Formats: sequence, C-alpha cells, structure tokens
Amino acid sequence: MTWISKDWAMGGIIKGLIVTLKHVFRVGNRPTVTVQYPYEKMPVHPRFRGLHAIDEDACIGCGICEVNCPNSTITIVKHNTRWYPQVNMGMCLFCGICVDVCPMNAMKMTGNYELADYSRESLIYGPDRLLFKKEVN
Amino acid sequence: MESDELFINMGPVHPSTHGVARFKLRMDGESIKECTPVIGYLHRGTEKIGEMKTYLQFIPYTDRLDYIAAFPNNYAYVKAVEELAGIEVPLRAEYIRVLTMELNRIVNHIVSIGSLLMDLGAATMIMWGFRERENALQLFEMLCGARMTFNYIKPGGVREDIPDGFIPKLNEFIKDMEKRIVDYEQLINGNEIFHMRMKNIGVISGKDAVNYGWTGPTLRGSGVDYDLRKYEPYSIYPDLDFKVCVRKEGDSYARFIVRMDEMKESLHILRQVVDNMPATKLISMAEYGISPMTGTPTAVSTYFPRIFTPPAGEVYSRIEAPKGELGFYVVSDGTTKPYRVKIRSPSFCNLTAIPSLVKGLKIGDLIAAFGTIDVVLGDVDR
Amino acid sequence: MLFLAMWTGDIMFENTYELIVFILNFIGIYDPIYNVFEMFGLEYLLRIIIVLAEIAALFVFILLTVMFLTWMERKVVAMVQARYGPMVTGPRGLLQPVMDGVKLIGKEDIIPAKADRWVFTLAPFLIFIPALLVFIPLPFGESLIISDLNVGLLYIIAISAISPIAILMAGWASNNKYSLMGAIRAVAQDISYTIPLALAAISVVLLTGSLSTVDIVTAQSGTWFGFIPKWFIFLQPLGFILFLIASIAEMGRIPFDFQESESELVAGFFTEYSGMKFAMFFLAEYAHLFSVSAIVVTLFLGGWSVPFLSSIPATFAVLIPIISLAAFVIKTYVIIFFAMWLRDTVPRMRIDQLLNIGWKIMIPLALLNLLATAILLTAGVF
Amino acid sequence: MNSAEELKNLLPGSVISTGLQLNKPMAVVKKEDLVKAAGKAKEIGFDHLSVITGIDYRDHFEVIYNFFSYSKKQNLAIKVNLDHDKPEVDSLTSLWKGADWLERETFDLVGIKFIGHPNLIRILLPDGWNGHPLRKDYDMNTEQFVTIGDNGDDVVSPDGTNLLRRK
Repeated sequence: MTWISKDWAMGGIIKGLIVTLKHVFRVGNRPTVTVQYPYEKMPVHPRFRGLHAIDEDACIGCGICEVNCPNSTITIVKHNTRWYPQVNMGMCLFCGICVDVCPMNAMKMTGNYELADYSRESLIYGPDRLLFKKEVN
Repeated sequence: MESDELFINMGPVHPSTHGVARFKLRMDGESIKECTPVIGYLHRGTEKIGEMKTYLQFIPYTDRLDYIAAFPNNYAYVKAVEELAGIEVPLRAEYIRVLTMELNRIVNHIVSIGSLLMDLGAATMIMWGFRERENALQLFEMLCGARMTFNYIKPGGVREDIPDGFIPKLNEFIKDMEKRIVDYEQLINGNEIFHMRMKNIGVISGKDAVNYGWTGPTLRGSGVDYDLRKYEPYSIYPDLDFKVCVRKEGDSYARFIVRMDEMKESLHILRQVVDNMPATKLISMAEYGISPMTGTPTAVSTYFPRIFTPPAGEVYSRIEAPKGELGFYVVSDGTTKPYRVKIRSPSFCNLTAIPSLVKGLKIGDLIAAFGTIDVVLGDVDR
Repeated sequence: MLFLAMWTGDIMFENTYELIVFILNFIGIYDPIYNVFEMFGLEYLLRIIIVLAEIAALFVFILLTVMFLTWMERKVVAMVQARYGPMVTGPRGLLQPVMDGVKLIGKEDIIPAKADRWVFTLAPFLIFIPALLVFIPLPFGESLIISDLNVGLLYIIAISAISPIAILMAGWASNNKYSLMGAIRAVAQDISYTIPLALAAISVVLLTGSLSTVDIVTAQSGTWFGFIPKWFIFLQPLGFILFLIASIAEMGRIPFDFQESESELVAGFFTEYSGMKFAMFFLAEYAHLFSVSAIVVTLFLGGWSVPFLSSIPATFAVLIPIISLAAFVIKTYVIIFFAMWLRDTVPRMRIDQLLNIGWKIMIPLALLNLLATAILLTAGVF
Repeated sequence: MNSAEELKNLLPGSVISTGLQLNKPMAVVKKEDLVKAAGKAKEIGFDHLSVITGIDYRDHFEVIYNFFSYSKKQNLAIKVNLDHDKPEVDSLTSLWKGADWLERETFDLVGIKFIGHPNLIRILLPDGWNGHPLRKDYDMNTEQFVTIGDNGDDVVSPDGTNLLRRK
C-alpha cells in the first residue's frame, strides 16, 4: 500500500507545467535570450583576451614574453629590420601573462575570438598579422 | 530468477558520463552487480607540468582542472604559494577573490543541477541554467577577460581591479538569480517523478562518506556538518555571515537540495561582499602606465617579483571548492619552479565511492547518483 | 444545397471513396469516366485508382504532418527553454525538416559488421508501415475516412501492437547491447501499457456499443443542456486520464521514453541506425505521436464533431467537411502540444517504476473504471 | 600540545620526530608502523584522510598523509621516508576506503608500492605504461602511444607510425 500517497495528485508536476507554460508565453520577464550567432554577435568586453596585438613602435623585441609564456607559444622573429613576437594561436592558452609582463606595455589582447582556421600553419600568427600602429593624437 | 550476466561498457563516449568517464558494468538484466570506473582518458599530467613551470606560469593550468569553476582552482594554488612565501594580500583583493569564487560556486551548482536533470531526461533545466550562467560568464569576462579559464587570481592579489559598471551588473544578476531559483524550485523540487528517481537512491551514511573521503555538498548531503569556509576559515570568510547547508538523508535528493540551498547562501554572501567591499581608488592599467605584474604594488596586488623564489619548504593548503575540498600540496626547493605539486581534487576523491554507491541499483540510478556526485573529468584525471 | 442535405443527414457517406464518387458525380464527370472504363471491362480498375489516390493523399498528409511535427517539437522545446529554435531555413525555420531529410538521405547507410543484415534492414520498414496503417480507420472529418471498419478500434490496437516486434528486431539485429536493452525495455513497456489502453478504450466501446470509430464519433456529437459538449471525457474522466497516460507511454515520450532513453542507453534500439533507416524510425515516432493523439481525440474529445455547429447559418454549411477536419486537427494538436509540453517539464521515470505503475495502478484502475461503467450502464444512468 | 605531539605521546616508539609542515603539525613515522600510527590517529578523531602525496627526493621517497579531524577541527600530517631502491609501504585501505584510489594514483605516478592494497593497478595511465611520470628520473623524451588492442585493452608502444597523426 506504499503506492497510495498524496503524490497521486501530481501537484508538483502541475506546478512545473505552469512554470514551463509561463516560459512558452514569455510571461513575467522570461524573454528569449539566445542570439543568432553568425548574424548577430554578443558584445565583447574591453578586457577580453582574444587575438594578440603588438604595438609596432613600442615593442623592442626583448623576448620577456617569450620567456614567460607558459606554453612556449611565442617566438621572436625578424620582421622588417626589427624583432617582433610571433604567436602560435594553436597552442595559446589566452592566459594574458605576456601582456602582464611586457615591460613596454606593447602587447595587448583584442576582442577577436573567431580564430578557427583550416590548417595548423595558418594558426601561427606572424608579426605581419599582429602588428598595429598606435594612432598619435 | 537467475539469468546470464551482461557486460556493458558505459563510456568513455556516452551522453551522460559528463565527459570521458567510463564504467565497466556487470549487469543482471537491468540491475548493476558490479561497477568499475575507469578513468584517465583526460589525463594531461598537470602535476608534472607544475614541476616544469614557474609559480606564475602554472596558474593558467590550474584553470583547466575543474573548468566549470576555475576561480577556486586559481585561488587554492595561489593560497598555497602565498602561505609558502608569506605574502600579504590587500583586503580589497581578498573581497574580489571571494566575490569571484562565490559567483563561480553558483555557476558550478547551476551546471551540476542542470546536467543532473538532463541525465534524467528533463532538458529544460540545463537550458534555463545556462541562461543564468551566461550572465555570470559575462561578469567574469568583464572582470578578467575570459569566460572559463580566468588566470585572474595571482600571488599577492588579483590581476586587475574590478572595472566600472561591474557592481551594478552584479547586483542585477543577484536580483535576477533570486527569481530564477524560485523558477527552478517550482520546476524540479516538487516533481513527483523526480522524487521517485532521487529519494532513497544512492544512500550513503555520514560515516561511510567520511571514510570514502567525500567532501563538499556530497558530504553535507549525508548529514556531516562540515564546510572549510566555516571551520577552517580562510580569506575573509570569518567576517561573513552564512550558514552551512546540511541534509541528513544522504540520498541523491539530499545532495541535490544541498546544492540548491548553497546557491541561495552564495547569493547571500555575494550581497555582503558587495556591501562591505573596501573602497579604494581604482587604478586601471591604462592609468598606471604599466601593468601590475611588472613588480609595482597596486590597490589589489602587493609586490610580486617577476623572478619569484619562495623559501624552501612544503605546504598543504585546502579550500572549499564548489565540488568539495580542493587541496594543493606544494613543495618548494627555493628555485623558481616548485619541486612537487600535488593536487587533491574533490571530484577524484568523491568518485571513489561510486562502485559501492550503485551496487544493486539500475542503470538509471547510476546516472542519477553519478550526476549528484557532480564530477568534472578534468578534475578527476588532471 | 447538396452539401447541406449531406450535413443534415439526408445523404451520408460511409467513407471518402463514396464522397469522391459523389463529388465527381456532382461535377458531372464520373459517368463519362466510368463509361470509358466500362468499355474495356475494367470497372474495378477505376475503383482501385480512386482508392489509391485517396491513400496517396492520406500518406502525403501524414508525411507533411510529421515533418511539421518535428519542427513544432523543436519550436515548443525552444520556447520553453527561452531559445529561438530553428530559424535559418525558411520562414522561422519552417523548412528545417526538409533540410534534415536531405541531410539524412545524403548520409552513408551503415550496417554494423556483425549485424543480422536482413532483420536490420527490415525493421525500419516494419515500424514505419504500421505507423501509417493505423490511420486507415481514423475519421479525419465528416466522411473523411478511408475505410469505416466495423472493428476499427480493434484494428488500431492490433496494428499498433506490431511496433514492439519491429523494435525487438531492430534491437536484436543491431548486435549492440544498448540496442538490445532498449528493445527489451520498449517491448516490456508496450505490452504493459497496451492493456490499460485497451481497457480504457473498452469503457468507451461500452458506451457506444460499437467498435466502429465513426459510430464513436457520432455518439459524441451534440450537447448536454445546450452548453456541455457530449464528449466522453465528461462521462469517462478516469478513463481519459488512464488512456492519456497509457498513450504517452505508447508514444514512447518522456516521462516514458525507455525505448530511447538517451542519457542511459545512448539512443536505445536505433543506436546503430543511420541515414534513411534512422529517418524512418524518426518519422515513425512522430507518425505515432500524431496517430495516438488522434485516437485520444476520437475516443474522448468528440473526434471531428463540433458541438455548437448546428447554430451555424445554412449558407456556410458547404464548409462543414472542412470545418470538421479543422476541428479534428486542432483537437489533435492540443493533445500533441500537451505531450510536448509534458516532455519539457518532467524527467524520465525508471523502468521498474514504470512497470510497477503500469501493472499495479493503471490496470486495476482501468478494470475498476470498466466495472463502474458497466454497472452505471446497466443501471441506466448513461 | 598539537596533534602530532599527542600522537608521539601515544606511540613513542613509532613516531620518529614531530614538527610543523608550515603551519600544520606533522609527525614523521617509521614506515613499518604506519598502519599502527594511522589507526591510532583515526582513534583519536582524525577521521578524514585528505590526501596522499608521494615525493621523489632523488635519494629517498617521502609519502605524506594529510589527515583532518571533523570533531576536533585539527590537522595532522604523517610522513614516512622510504628507500629509493625499495619504495614500499603498507596500505591504508583497511582503515580508509578512500585511500584506495589515492594510493593507486600514487603508485601510478610516483611508483610507490602499497603492500596489502587489494587492487594496485594503474589508474590514470594505461596498463603497460613505461615509467612513473612524477619521478625525477622519468624519461621525458620518449613518446609513448596508446592504441586499442584486438581484445579492447589499451596497448602502449613507443611506435607511433601507424597512428593517424598530423604533424
């Protein structure tokens, strides 16, 4: 006789049905929250750690970022007579230590997160794809 | 009735093993006669990596242990290093750390409850949970630039101060979350089918739970009133008012309810943290000219040299992570790299009990019990 | 005016064939065509062509409905879960089922190496064809019935009892333990829930004294006291609830989706199927959803009968077959929506609990309901 | 008096020395008497075995057991020193069921044998793996590849030429 209980009224399930119905009709601040990703994008916060960017004038190619990178992602390569970091995005942890340790504050991370590519070679971002010039006011 | 035994290999690729856990099941029809967990599919040698990287470089790897809730991992390691080197931390930084960790506890419990319900067949909860989790992840992104692998808590403080507009958004989240928890409770808590699936399933007594080395919400579900935040307080937890959520039953339902209650307690803690946070002048990276990790103390970080060599010694430091007791055993030999890093991960120790927990139950119960133990395979395999 | 005569009962059609003949006659082209066929002594061929045409129309209707149902399912789930659902293909994703079909046709048809090839190939057909055959004696509207069998209800129950065989074949032939367990579960569930289903249906048969679906619907037209529709749901509330629960179990949907139980048995009995064979299982599942909902409507919600239609002005009476079809479809969709809505709310039960409820609660209650109906009927209350 | 000294008072013969592991009391115990000492610790209330750590110090091994008492809210660490040639110590699985996996993990990664363990096999790495990774003399330069053998078991081999691997 353990089967006979007040659970037979299914009060809990009815409660749950009401809550889900409220969602179906979007009653009381229960809006659709997803975004149609490829067509619209969520805003990226300014501190977002995405693809690197290197200030062309500030970077002195000292290699501190290379030494401090946990995954040995960064190598210093020659680019137009000067030395700049090259970042292998396939191995990057996006930890931001390279940004923290840069003595010239030349490295920063941008909000670009769409880094998928077709080959491992194209994931190695050389200085030609990372450098930017700070605008002089 | 005697029948032939059926051997089933559940996992490592299976919808409800939360990643790559594998169970070798010896079945009698639908009942489990013996369950042997096989782990290690996600083993990345984190402890070996810890020996090979400097103290600062290892922090991003701790993010990858329990990737659902990464702030406590950061903090547990950093706390060990700080104890080893005797580093003082600004009060504001401690408040920010507790803020992030409690927010992360909510995120963890949302994911835990959601995936439990999804394993039981009700996919709605995880979608609702991820709706709120998204808001929390937005807050994390605002705070430290990453959504799951933060690398935010550093020895001596945190990486950056909280940005403008963070606190109002956090308050909004707290207010929103309170309403959502009511929704969750209406959806799940009273559901008769849920009761049938969870009550008196996977029962473990408090004594056994302690013997198995269970910690966290799973232990508190068995009636052991224990929370490191309360009884071995660290950071600013002594100043905060919160209660430890305990249930006596020790079954799957009790563990679930403990998580529900802990979310509310975490919201309560968050509100206190927001109210009591010491106001200091915000020093942003841009304002400062150079970043805090280059060796200059800021409002949220004390002096931390780039070449950091703590004195030789060993320390075992533990915190109450969302899944249980997370400990780091760090041995230093006075060089820039730790001599040995041992991670006591809660998921690993909680998973130990699964064979005895599910003996004689059905496959569906194995999934329910496994869901309430709440493991993350990155944390189990390390 | 002939339609009006038809509605008022002066001219009744047994089935769609006679309706088509009548319409062709009304337009005035039936006799010339008939004469052409008679010239070659092939009158029966005309009959066959008409029947084939109406069966083709039925199947197209069912397939379109099923495709729409897959879209609707996803949309309802999305609405509950605060999402959009399919949005890209067609207006609001309406063409998504077409794209799914195209994708599934393009997929490789994999037969596992150790599978029983013939049984493996036969099973999807054996489950798909009965799912369509069920619709033969179902009245979609006034005169819209392929064949009004005098044992219509028996036929429906008998045909739907074929699907466990197909499921068992699929599960066995896949040579996969998950498939086999899913199949065994499905068979156990189907057998235990067909009995209360049939018992609840017999209570309705007692009220009408006929197994013919048309008679059952006709008995439910009209109203009591002018405002309560004469639906059997009001005479048989318990029977309706039992029938609804049993039919959700027959459909194999959450909370009774043991044949699939995604999180336990990966995908149940069709784990190993791919491509078009998988699509046939998928379509059969939704055809089943539609047919079972239609049976619920036929037995308890008055079928195509519209209670207050007699007050409609005679000038609109031409529309009555269409109105009756619309009424039937709307009622069916209400039941389908309920099934989808329930699916998003509750978790799955456990197989032993399901069987317990089936044998210990549903069957005694159904028998009790039958007894009560018989006594009240004999006493002359109904 | 901290908990390590309490243990020394109870078992003067087994505890070699007491000290502090930074801020937590620690007792160094003879390796033969580990089960006795741990059993005594469990008796006086240290019911939670938090972690088992094995450390390779090149000349010797150390195994450290961290305990906690739920009733007293106190910590205790027990350390045993093992020879480098014969890293063997008694298992604590008879006292704590939770020690099972922790010991297996220590065996797997550090290579310390726990005598009396019911099922001392590798847990994180596949059976047949060469070496114990957390030893200081572990060969980091040899790659080992894991494939599935004919009967479904993991097969470890240093030869990865047959694997589908892109460079």
